[in-house]
Amino acid sequence: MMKVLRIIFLKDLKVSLRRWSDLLTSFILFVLVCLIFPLTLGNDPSLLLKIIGPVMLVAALLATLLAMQNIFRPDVLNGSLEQLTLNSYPLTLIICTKIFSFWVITSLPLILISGFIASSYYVTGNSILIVILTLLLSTPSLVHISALAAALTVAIRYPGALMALIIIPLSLPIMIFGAKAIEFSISGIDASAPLYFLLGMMFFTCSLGPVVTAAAIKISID
Amino acid sequence: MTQTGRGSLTQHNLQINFLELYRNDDRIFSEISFDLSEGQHLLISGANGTGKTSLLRVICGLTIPTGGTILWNQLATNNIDCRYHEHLAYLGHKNALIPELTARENLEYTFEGNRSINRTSSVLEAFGLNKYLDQYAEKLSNGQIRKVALSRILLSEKTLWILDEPVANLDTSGTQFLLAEMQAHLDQGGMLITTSNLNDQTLKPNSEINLDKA
Amino acid sequence: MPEIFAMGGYGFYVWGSVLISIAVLVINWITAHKKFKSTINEVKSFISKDKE
Amino acid sequence: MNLKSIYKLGSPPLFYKLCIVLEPWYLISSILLIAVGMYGGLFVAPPDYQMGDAFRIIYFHVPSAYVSMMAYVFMAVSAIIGLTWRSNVAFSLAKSCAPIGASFTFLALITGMLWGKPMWGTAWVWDARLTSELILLFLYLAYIMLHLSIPDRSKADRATALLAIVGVVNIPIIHYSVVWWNTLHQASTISKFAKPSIATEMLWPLVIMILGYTLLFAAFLSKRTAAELAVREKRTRWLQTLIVGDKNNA
Repeated sequence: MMKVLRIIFLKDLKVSLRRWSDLLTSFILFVLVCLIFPLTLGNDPSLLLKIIGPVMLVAALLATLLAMQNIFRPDVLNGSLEQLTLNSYPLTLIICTKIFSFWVITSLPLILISGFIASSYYVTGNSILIVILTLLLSTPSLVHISALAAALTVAIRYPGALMALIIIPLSLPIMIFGAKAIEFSISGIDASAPLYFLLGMMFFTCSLGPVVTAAAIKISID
Repeated sequence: MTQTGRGSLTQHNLQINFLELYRNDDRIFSEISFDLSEGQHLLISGANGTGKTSLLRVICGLTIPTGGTILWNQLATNNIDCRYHEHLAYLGHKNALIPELTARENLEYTFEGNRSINRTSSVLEAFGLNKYLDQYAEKLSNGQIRKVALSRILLSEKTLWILDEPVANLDTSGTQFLLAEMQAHLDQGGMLITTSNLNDQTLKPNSEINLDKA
Repeated sequence: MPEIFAMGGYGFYVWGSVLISIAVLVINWITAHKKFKSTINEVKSFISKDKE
Repeated sequence: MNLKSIYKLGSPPLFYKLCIVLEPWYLISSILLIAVGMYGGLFVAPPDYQMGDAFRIIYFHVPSAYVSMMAYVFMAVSAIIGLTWRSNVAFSLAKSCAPIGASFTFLALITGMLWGKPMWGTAWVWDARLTSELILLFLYLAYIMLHLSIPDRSKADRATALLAIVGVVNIPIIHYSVVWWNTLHQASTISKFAKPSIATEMLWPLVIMILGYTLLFAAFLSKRTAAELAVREKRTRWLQTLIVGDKNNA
C-alpha cells in the first residue's frame, strides 16, 4: 500500500514539474499580489505592517485557487483518473496523496518566499517566523478546500468563478484566523491562540477533506 | 458462501441482472442481463450512440445504474467484501496516458501485477513500440497511444478485460496481434467484454448483446 | 393616522422593510406557482407526445 | 408515527399528493399568522425605550434570518437522506430549498441593513450576524450555480448534496470565527436584536411571525417540490393519471 502511494506521489511530482509553467503562474501571482500593495499604497512601514496579514492570506488563497483548477482536470481529460478509481486501493488515500503532492509543489514555494516578502513589509525578528508558520498551517486547509471545489467542478467547462464561489465562504475562518495570527505577532501579542485554531482546522480539513473529495470525484466522472 | 480467493479452484463469474440506465429522462438502455464465466467472450454491438460505452462504464462500476444488479462471484460489486476491481482491467475511448510522461513511464505507472520482462518485451515488439518508448506520450500518434494503452491491459494479469472498441485506430498487424492475444487470454480462462461497430473485425463471441434492438 | 406612518421618524425604514418583505415573499410564491404550472404543462405535452 | 410511516414518505406518489394537499393549508394559515403578527408588531407592541419604533423591523428580520438558516439545515439533511437512500423525493426537497432559502437570506440582509442605517448611521457595519448571513447567501448561490452547471440531473443532485453537507458542517465554524473576529474589532456594538428580557406584548408578535414565516416556507417548498417531482417522474403512470385524469386509462 505505501509503495503504491509513493508511486502516485512521485509520479504527480514529476508530472507537475513538467507542467512547470502552470505552477510558475500561481507562484508569480502570489508574489505580484504581495508586491502590488507596497507599490500602490506607498512606502509607509506602519501601514504595510498593518496590512501584511490579510495580504499574505489573500495572495495565498488566490494562488491556491489558480493552481488547484488543474489538480484533477488533466487527469480527467486523459482518462487516467477513472483508472485510479478502478483499482483495488482506497480512492481516499490516493486522493490524499495527490493533494499532498500538490501542496508540496504549489504551497511550499509560497511558504519559502513568504519570509522574504514579510521582511520587505518591514516585518522583523520573530514575527517573520510567525508569518511562515501561519502559511504553513493555513495552506493545507486551503489546498484541501480547493481540492474539494475542484473535484465538484471538474466536469464543468469553465469552473473558475464557481470554484471561487465555493472556496471563499468555506475558507473564511482560515483567512480570519491566519490574518489575526500575523497581526497579533506584529503588535506584540501572543499569537498562539489563532495558530492553535489554524492547527485544529488543518487536522479537520486533512482528515475529512479527502473523504469528501473522493466522493466528489466518483460523482464527477460518473 | 463459495471460496473466491485467487488461485482457488472456484471459477470467476460475472452476472448482470436487468441493468438499466436513464440519463435525465432519456433511456440509455434497459433490461440487460447476461452471465459470463471464465473463457467466455461477450460482444456488445450496436450503432453509434446506442449506449455501448455507457453500458461498459456501468459494468465497470464507473457509472451507477438506475436499476439492476452486477454480481461478481455471487457478490454485489458495491459490497465491501467484493474484490471485483482486483480482477478488472478497463480501457475506454480515453487511453489514460499522461502526456507529460514518456511511453515507458506510462507503462511503469501501473502498480498492480508483476509481469515477466520477456513477456513485456514480446508485447512491445509485436506492437512495434520499442523505438518510441522514450518519447513523451503527447508526441505519439493516435495509433501508438492506443497501442501503449492496450499493452498495459495485455500485461496487467487481470481476469476480466473490458475493452471499448479495442481495434479502433490500430493498423492491420496490430489488430492481428491483439485478436491473437485476446484469444490466448480466453484460452487461459480469462473473461472478455468488448464493444464494436458492426463492421469491426473481432473474435467470434460466445454471446452477443445488440443494443440496436433494445 | 400620520403618526403610524411616521413611526417616530423611522417610517421609511420600518415601512420599507415591510414592503420589501411582502414583495419578496409574493414574488417567491409567484415563481413557485409559475414553475409548478409550467411543469404540469410540460408533463401534459410530454404525455400527448408519448401517445402519438 | 413509527419508522415505517416515515419510510413511506419516500415514495414519490404519496409525497407528491401530500405536497399538493398541504400546500394551500400552509399558505392560508401562514398568511393569517403573518397578518396577525404584523398587526401586533406594527401597531400593538410598544416602541422600544432605546430604539424607538425602528425596533419593529425585527418582526421581519428575525423570522427571515431564522428561516434562512433552518432552510439550509433542512437542505443538508435532505441531501444526506438523498445520498444515503438515493431518494428522488429527498433530492427534490434539497433542490427546492435552495432558491427559497436564498430569498429569505436576501430578505434578512436587506431588513438588517434597513435596521442598521438609522441605528448605526450606515447600512453596513461588519456586524457578526449580518456577515454570517452574507456568507450563507454565498453558500446558497454556490449550491444553485453548481446545480445549474451540471446538466445530468442525478450527478448534479449528488454533487450539490456533498456541497450542502460540507456547508452545514462549516456554518457554525464560520459563524463563530466571524463573531470572534467581530468582538476583537468593535468593543461594543448593539448587535443583539433580542434582549434577554423582552416584554410580552413585544414577544408574542415575534413568535407568531416566526411561525408564519416557517409555514410560508413550507408552502413554497411543497409547491416547488411538487413541480420538481413532476419533472422527474413524468414517465410514471401514477403522475400521468393524476394530471390527465381518467381519460388516460379509458
